[in-house]
Parts: sequence; C-alpha cells; structure tokens
Amino acid sequence: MKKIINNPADFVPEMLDGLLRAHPDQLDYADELHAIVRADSPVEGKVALATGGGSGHLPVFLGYVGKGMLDGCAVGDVFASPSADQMLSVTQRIHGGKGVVYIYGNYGGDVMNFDMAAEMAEMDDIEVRTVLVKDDVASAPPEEADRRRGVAGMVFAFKAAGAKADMGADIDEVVRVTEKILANTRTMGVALSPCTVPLAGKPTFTIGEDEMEIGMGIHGEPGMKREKLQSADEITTRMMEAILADLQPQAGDRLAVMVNGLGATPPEELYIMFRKVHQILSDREISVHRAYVGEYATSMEMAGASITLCRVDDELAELLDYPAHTPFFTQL
Amino acid sequence: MKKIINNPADFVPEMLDGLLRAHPDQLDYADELHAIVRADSPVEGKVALATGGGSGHLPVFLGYVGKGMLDGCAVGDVFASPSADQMLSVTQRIHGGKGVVYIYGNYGGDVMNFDMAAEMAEMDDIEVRTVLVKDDVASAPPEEADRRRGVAGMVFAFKAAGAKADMGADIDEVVRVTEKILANTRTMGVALSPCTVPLAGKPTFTIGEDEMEIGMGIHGEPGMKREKLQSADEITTRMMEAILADLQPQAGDRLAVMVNGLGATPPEELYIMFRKVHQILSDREISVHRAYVGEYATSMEMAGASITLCRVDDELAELLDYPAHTPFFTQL
Amino acid sequence: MRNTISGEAVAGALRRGCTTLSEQVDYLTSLDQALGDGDMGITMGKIAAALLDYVDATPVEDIGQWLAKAGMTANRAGPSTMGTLTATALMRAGKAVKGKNELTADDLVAMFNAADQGMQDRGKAKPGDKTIIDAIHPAAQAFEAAIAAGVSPQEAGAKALAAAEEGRDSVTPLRSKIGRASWVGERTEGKLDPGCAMFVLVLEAVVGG
Amino acid sequence: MRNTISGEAVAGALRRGCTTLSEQVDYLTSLDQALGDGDMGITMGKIAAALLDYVDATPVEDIGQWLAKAGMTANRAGPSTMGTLTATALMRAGKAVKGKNELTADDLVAMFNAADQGMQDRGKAKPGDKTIIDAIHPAAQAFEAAIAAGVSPQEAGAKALAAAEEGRDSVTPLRSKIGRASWVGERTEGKLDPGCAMFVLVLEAVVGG
Ligand SMILES: Nc1ncnc2c1ncn2[C@@H]1O[C@H](COP(=O)(O)OP(=O)(O)O)[C@@H](O)[C@H]1O
Ligand SMILES: Nc1ncnc2c1ncn2[C@@H]1O[C@H](COP(=O)(O)OP(=O)(O)O)[C@@H](O)[C@H]1O
Ligand SMILES: [Mg+2]
Ligand SMILES: [Mg+2]
Ligand SMILES: [Mg+2]
Ligand SMILES: [Mg+2]
Repeated sequence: MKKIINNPADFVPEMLDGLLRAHPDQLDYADELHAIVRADSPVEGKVALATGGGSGHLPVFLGYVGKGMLDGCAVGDVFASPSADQMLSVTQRIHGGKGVVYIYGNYGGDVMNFDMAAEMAEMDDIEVRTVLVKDDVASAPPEEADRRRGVAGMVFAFKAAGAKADMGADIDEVVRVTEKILANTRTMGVALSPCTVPLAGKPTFTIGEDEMEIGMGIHGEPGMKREKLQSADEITTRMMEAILADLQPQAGDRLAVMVNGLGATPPEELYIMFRKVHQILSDREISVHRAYVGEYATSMEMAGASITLCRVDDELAELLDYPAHTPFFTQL
Repeated sequence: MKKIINNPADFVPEMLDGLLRAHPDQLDYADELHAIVRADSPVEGKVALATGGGSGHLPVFLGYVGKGMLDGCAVGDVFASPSADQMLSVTQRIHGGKGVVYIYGNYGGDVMNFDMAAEMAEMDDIEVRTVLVKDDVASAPPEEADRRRGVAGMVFAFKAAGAKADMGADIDEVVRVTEKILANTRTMGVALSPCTVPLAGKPTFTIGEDEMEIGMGIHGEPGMKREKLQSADEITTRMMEAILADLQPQAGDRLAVMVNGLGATPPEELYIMFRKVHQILSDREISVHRAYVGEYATSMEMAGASITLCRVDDELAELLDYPAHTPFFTQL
Repeated sequence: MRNTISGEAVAGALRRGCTTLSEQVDYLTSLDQALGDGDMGITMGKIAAALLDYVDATPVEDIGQWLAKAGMTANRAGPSTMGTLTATALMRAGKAVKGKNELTADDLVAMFNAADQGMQDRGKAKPGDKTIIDAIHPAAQAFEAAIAAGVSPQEAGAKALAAAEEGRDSVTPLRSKIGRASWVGERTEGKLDPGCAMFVLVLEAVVGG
Repeated sequence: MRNTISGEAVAGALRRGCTTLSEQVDYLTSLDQALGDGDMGITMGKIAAALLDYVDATPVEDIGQWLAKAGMTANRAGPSTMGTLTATALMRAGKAVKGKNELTADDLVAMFNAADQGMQDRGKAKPGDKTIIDAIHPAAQAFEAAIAAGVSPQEAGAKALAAAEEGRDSVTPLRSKIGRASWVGERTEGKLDPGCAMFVLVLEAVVGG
C-alpha cells in the first residue's frame, strides 16, 4: 500500500506535530510530543483518565482525549507500546487530585509499561487504578476471557468512564462503571487486506483476492482463521453469531452498536453491515439504543470491519448519551 | 479491492436502508429511499437546501443532511447522477415556504437533472435557486473556471449556506453567502490508488506501485498527470502551490483548511500533510481559522487526499463556526 | 403498400438498440474508464434493461407519447450524463411525432433532428467538443439530406451510420472539451469518445434491422 | 592474572549483541509478521541503535549502574513487549551486580538468573507458553550448572547457547499461549517463536566474542 509520508521514522512525531497544529485549543503535550493531554489539563477535582498504546489506530487512542472522555494519552510508535516514562508524564500532568484511571487494551507491552508507570506514579502519591479492555471474542474462548485483546469496544469504556468522571464521581465509581460497561461489551472483526507498518515497508500479511481473515485484531496481524470471502450479510451473520453467543442478550434488552471500519473499507459498506445487524437484532426483539457507524478504531489502511455490541441499562445508557467533545468524536 | 457487499446492484439501496435504521431520529426519506431528507422536514419558514449526486462519496452528499446544514439529498447510484424525479421529491418534501437552494457539484449529469427538477418545481410554485460548486483547481485553468468540477470544497458551501438558512435569512442572502464562500474556496487532490465501482467490478484505473495521479477528482477517475510518488512534504507543497497561485491569499489573511482523505489513506497521513500545510501558511503569515482533517468527501476505497483552502472574513468565519449536527458531521 | 413505418417497427428498432447496448456494457465501461469515470456502460445497461421491459409491457399506439414515456423511463433508470441525454433524445423525438400512429420518412427526419437538438439544448456541448454530438449531429444531417434526395429510409440510415462513424473518428485525435473527460486533459487525445462509440453501435443496430 | 570480567568486556559483549540485532532487523520482522504484528524487528533495531550510542557515550565504572541505565535507555527506545522485557533484563542484571567494577563467574550466574527471573516477573509467562522464557530460562540454568561444575565462563556460555537453541526448538511445534501470537491460534504451531530466535542470536554474539 502506498503512503503519503516522509521519512518513515518520522511518521509518529510528524503526525503528532500536525495534530497539535490542527487542534491547539483542544490538545497539548506533556514533556514530549508523545504524551498528549487535554489543553486544559489538569482538570482540578476530577478523576483523570489516561490511555495509551501504539499509533496507527486513529481515532484510537489519542483521538478520544477531550471533554467528556479522556484526559491524556501516551503515544507509542506504530503498533508499539509507549514507554513507562511517557505514561508517567501523562499521569503527572493530568492528575487533578482525585486519582488517575488507566484504561487501555490488553497487550503485553502496554500492560508491562503501564504497570511500571503506575509503580512510579504511586511514589508521587498519585492513586492509579487500571481497567484493561478485553472485548475481542475472537482472541480467546470465554473460559480464557482474561487473555482476550482490547479492540473497538474500548471506545465505549472511554465514553462511559469519561462521562462519569465529568459528572464528578470519585475514582471507585469511575472504575465501577468502566468495568461494568466492559463486562457488557463484545467485539469481533474481519479483515480483507493487510496494512503496512511504515518502517517495515511491507504488508503485515498476504491474502488472496478471494479470501478474508475472520477474527483479526487491530494491529495488522492475521486473524484466527482464513476463509473464502463471503457476502456482507453472511460475514455479518457470522460475526453476530459469535458475539451473541458470548454476550447472550435477551429479548427486550437494549444494545449500543458499533460497526467500525478498519481503514480502507468505506462507510457505505459499514451501513450495509449495520442493516444486517439491525435485522438480526430486530428478529430477536433486541433494540438498538444508539448506533455508531464509522471509523472508531482502525489499522491504518487495512480493509475490514468490526462489530461491537454493548448491553446497556439506564445507567450505562445515560453515560453513553452524555455529551463529549474531542477532535475526533463530538456528541451533543 | 475487496468489498463487504451483497449483490452489487443492491449496494446503494442497502446502504440507504442501513443509514435510515442507524439514524431514525435524524433522517427520513421522501417517496423513495433515494430521496433522503431531515426527519423534521419541512422546517417551516426556513430556506431549504438540497444537494444530490452519485453515491460512493460518504459523507458527501447525504452525510451533510441535518440541522445547521442541508435539508435533503437526492441519491444516485455509485458515481452516477440521481434522476430529476428524485430531486423533485426531495424539493417538494423539504420546501418550508421560503424557497429551495440547490447546491451541488458541477457534473454534466447532475446539472441536467437538477435543471429538469427545477423546471418541474417551478410549476409547483416553489422558488428554486442553484449554486454550482466548482472548487477543483486541477480540472481547468483559471480562465475556464466555469468548467471546474466540484469536490471537497462543497462542504464549506453546505456549512455556510446551512448556517445562514438556520439563522433565518431569506433565499437571496443564502445564495449570496454560498456564492461568496465558494468564490473563496479552492481544492486540489492527489490519488495513490484507484477504486472499484461495485457493478463494474474492476478498478477505475491501474497505477504503478511508485506512481501517483496529481489532480484527480472524487469519482475514481484518473487525474491530470501521472508522476512518480513523492514524499508527503513534496506532495503537499505541490498542491499548496497550485491552490495558493489560484486563490492568492495575502499575509494577514485567515483561512479555513480542510485536509480530506479519499478513503484508504489513514488520518495519520492526513495530519502529516496538515503539518506541512500549516508550515507553508505560517511562512506566509497566513493564519488558520479552523482545521478540518479527516474524511469529508471520499471515493470509496481510493487512497489519496485533497487540500481545500477557504479564505474567510468575519461573516464567513461566523457561518463556519455556527453549530451543525448531522449523522456524519457535528460541530458545537 | 404505403411506405410508412409502423409503431411495431419503432418498437423493434428500440429493442434492437437496447439489445446491443446490453451486449456492449463491458466495452462501454472500458472506454469510459479510459477517459471518464467508468460508469457509462453500467448506466446504459440499466437503461437498456428498463427500456426492454418497457417495450415488452407497453403496446405502441401514439408513437410520440410512447417514445416520450420511454424517455422518462430511461431518466429514472440511469440519470447519468449519457442517460439523461438519451432520455432527452427520446422525449424530444416523441414530441416531434406526437399523436401519430405511423411515421413517414419526413417524420423520421424530424425525430432525428429533434433528438440531436434536444441533446445539444440539454448538454450545451458544441460540435468539436468531443461528445456524442459529434456523432449524432452529422448523422442527423446526413439522414435529412439522403431523404431529401429521395432514397429510402433504409438507405438513408446507412448514410447516417457512415456519417456517425466519420464524426466519431474525426474527434478521436482531439482533446475532450466538456464533461468528466475534459478534466483528464491531454490524455484524452487519441482515445475514442465513449458517447460517440455508443451512438454508432446503437444506430448500427437500429438501421441494421 | 585473575579470572574476572572487566567493565570493558561487558560493554564489548553488549556491543556485539546489539550489532547482531541491528543486522537481523529484517529477519526478526519477518518472524514476527508470521505470528505477531511484525514490529519486533523494528523495535529491537531501535533499541540496538540506542544502546550502541549509549555504549559509545558512557564509560563503564559501576557495572551494575551502567547496565541499569542501559535498561532505561532500552525502555525509552523501544517499549514493546520484547523491548520492555529486554529493558527489564538489563535493569535486573545490573541490580544483581550493583557497585561492582569487575565481575566473577558467580556474578555472571547471578546476572543471568536475575535477567531470567526479571523477564518472568514482568511478563508473567511460564515455561512452555512459547516465549523468550523458553530460551533464556534453560540457558540460565545450563550456565549456572556449568559454572558450578567448574568450567570457564567461555565454555559455560557455549553450553548456555546450546540449551537456548534446544529450548527454542522444543517450543516451535507448540501453540503460542501468551501475547499477540496467542491470538493467531493454531497457525502458530510449527513456527519459530521470534523472541526465542532473537535470544539465541544475541547470546551467540555475546558468548562468541
Ligand atoms: N455536455 C455534454 N453534452 C453532450 N454529450 C456529453 C456531454 N458531456 C459528456 N457527454 C458525452 O457523455 C459521454 C460520457 O457519458 P457518461 O459516462 O454518462 O458521463 P458522466 O460519467 O460524466 O456522467 C462522453 O463520452 C460524451 O460523449
Ligand atoms: N508475556 C510475555 N513474557 C515473555 N515473553 C513474551 C511475552 N509475550 C510475548 N513474549 C515474547 O515476545 C515476542 C514478541 O515480541 P514483540 O513483537 O515485542 O511483542 P508484541 O508485538 O506483542 O508487543 C514473542 O515472540 C515472545 O517470545
Ligand atoms: Mg507490538
Ligand atoms: Mg476510510
Ligand atoms: Mg462516465
Ligand atoms: Mg510483535
């Protein structure tokens, strides 16, 4: 895949420089470019929320830094964890006196570095709590759910946690709703084409013109199974069956739904998928509380999509409906 | 390029069905699925705004139907004009008693059909005015500016016209500001890879791994020139030089800037381009009033980007800053 | 036996034209991809299918009205540039023979000229802009001249076809001056105009029957 | 002549390890692409470059502190899974010999074990999960046993290398049980673990000097 880039080694810093030039009223950085925070950080008296992870997933991760969502984000290189140092810089800059919650995907490098950062932050007397996102049903069976990776479902966690913190809740309450929404959130994805890490210069995998990868993540990695490319309705049904079997929503339940494009798949195709999702849920007498159709967690120019279902009660519905405003996500 | 679709012939109607299922509070249709309108149409006492054009460009065109922007959109097949019939259905449904303004891109089929629709609407005593978008500097030299096609710059026209109409202006005023913002708007694009019209089943053009098309439109058509792929900074500089020569902004001017992805090009690369745009403008002492970086006018899964510059005075700045809310575009 | 053209013959001609269009979808797509956006084959295929349905379902009485309705059907089925021009041509040709149940050679001349003029009015292209006008306009003129010279509609059709082919080929070396192809610039030089190519194919089918 | 290892020798060993890493970037990338996300080569290349700069710029006095600072440098340069484990190993190895200006064979044993244990603490992988632990853990044990049996550090290194290779190969048929590769599922069976492969290459360079 051809890219509009300069020196591949400058991909992330130049992207960050552009981002800060585009949104000076909303974003700032702490110590170094790779530690992005709300321009008005710290928000005194509010529980602060931090995330972090590799680049190449916009709007994930830093795209959700803003009012009603996150306070800061440690930015790694493409598909690589940021360092404990960067996470600590973010933590120190956003701490508003009520503690910091780390919400991020369950990836080895990130976990190790966030754990190191938390140890260091605690030496500064900053209370740090961690909620790992593990929404991808394709990455491990239910009995090993702790091994699952975090994908697009993390956006619902950011949304609920951000709303709760903005409402003035304490750290226990913020952690509680974050864990609650994640306990009700499941995702599955499909990839049609790979992506190329700028410095690697070649695609993450090769795939035939008539094939797809079922159950891939958001790092250009191959999925769990390679199969013949199917129709939108068949693919959607496949993914829905896996998610529904895991989440087990009942007739009468309300779900927030996200149909997320991985990068190259156009919104038109996402709406064709959403149509089938809606039909399947209607048939089961499950209603859609809110629909998010678009690019929320990507893998650069990868073609493919993921579906996330999130069961909501009144509390979670209120948190999802709460206003938010970031450079990538605005909700009234 | 592989697609997540069913029968290619159902691409547009299934997309529209999904869209209406996802946004029932915001969107409705008039007579048939291919005539999308605001759910609260007609807004009595407001000048109504309609657009239309081929599918495959989301958010263009129908993605800008919503409060503070457009009232309705006639939806064609992929890259094909909608029919005069559809445009008439939209016109009749959105007319709130103060006339209807058609704002759309300068494409032969669309012009012919909108002209036919306007003739029919006038028989129903609906006042119709037309503003054509012709922002693409690559499509004709300045002395033949009337031949230029409409691309991403149309979003600024929708924004300004929508704001003015929402403020309660009459049709003359709405037409005036729409023409004014377009007189100050210029775009240029570059394509790195083609796209595939679902029914055609093969790419719109072929291109080498080290080549790019300078000055392409948003219909998967080839551009004006094929060249060796260059760095992001070189590409951006090339495009900026062409736009700046045409628009001729002066030191002290304020511009709204849009760096628009065509589909497969990730936001990371758009921010790398924006960085260079900002550097070039800073060097000329031109300030950025507002930055739009993302996918605003696409060609399905085409890789590439366009840059739009729009010179604003206080009046245009106020219109761009006015709130808007559609399923694809929300501004506080 | 009077020398007139029946409604059935008109329907047959439309059917032949549409059958050819259906068969040429891929060819027309490839022409339009070379200097446009590649939609022309698909659009004209849709129009052909809709018109074939229309021909099957709609007995011809008033030939003028029948053709006008065919034009409206075409616009709904494929409202692209070429589709809308085709629709306009059918509507204008119909208008030229409103109320008639059979056509004379002079009616055919009037229809051909009305179709030509209608396309020019709607699309505002001039001869030499490298559009379908460069095929239909000389064809209509050749047809009128041949009928005026007293030859049969059949022979006049052959002359029109030759003129259309010549017109088509005369603009191939030129640069497209209007429509999407005009934005491709110098690379259109030497390439067949898809609209001209289509017109020749359809006319060949219509007169060949 | 006393049988100790100088700070310079430690620096030389680190330099050899990093030089090898720099040379193996593409190979490691291709291994990680086959069952992970393809970033390992790049990350380790960055770490190697940063450490080579560090070695050039930083004279060794207190070997423990010098190694710990190398670990922090590595974490900043490439904080991926493997980068962070590498950083942890360097920091722990340094901690094990804090304050020393030269090292005995027993110090080397302590360092090796500390690196092994540090990686296990940080990453929580167990032997058999198919990670770098399956190479470093048997290597550390073989090294300790060989030194206890009285052979030279040089010879003990060769034994450690053989154990690492054996460990690496023993898990190749298995399915990856932790980290990104675990999500690729059964397709990891029969594929070389990138972390193990890297460890063998680095150890080979370190002991081979
Ligand atoms: N303004 C015009 N008037 C007459 N013919 C035109 C005009 N513009 C384009 N054409 C013809 O239409 C053909 C392309 O048709 P089509 O693909 O439907 O156009 P588009 O893709 O621009 O909607 C061209 O080959 C040319 O012959
Ligand atoms: N939890 C863990 N503990 C020890 N080693 C691990 C762990 N997870 C992965 N590894 C090792 O790391 C290697 C991959 O490193 P790297 O590409 O940096 O990981 P990632 O891409 O997941 O960040 C694997 O081959 C394996 O040897
Ligand atoms: Mg990684
Ligand atoms: Mg996209
Ligand atoms: Mg065309
Ligand atoms: Mg990896």
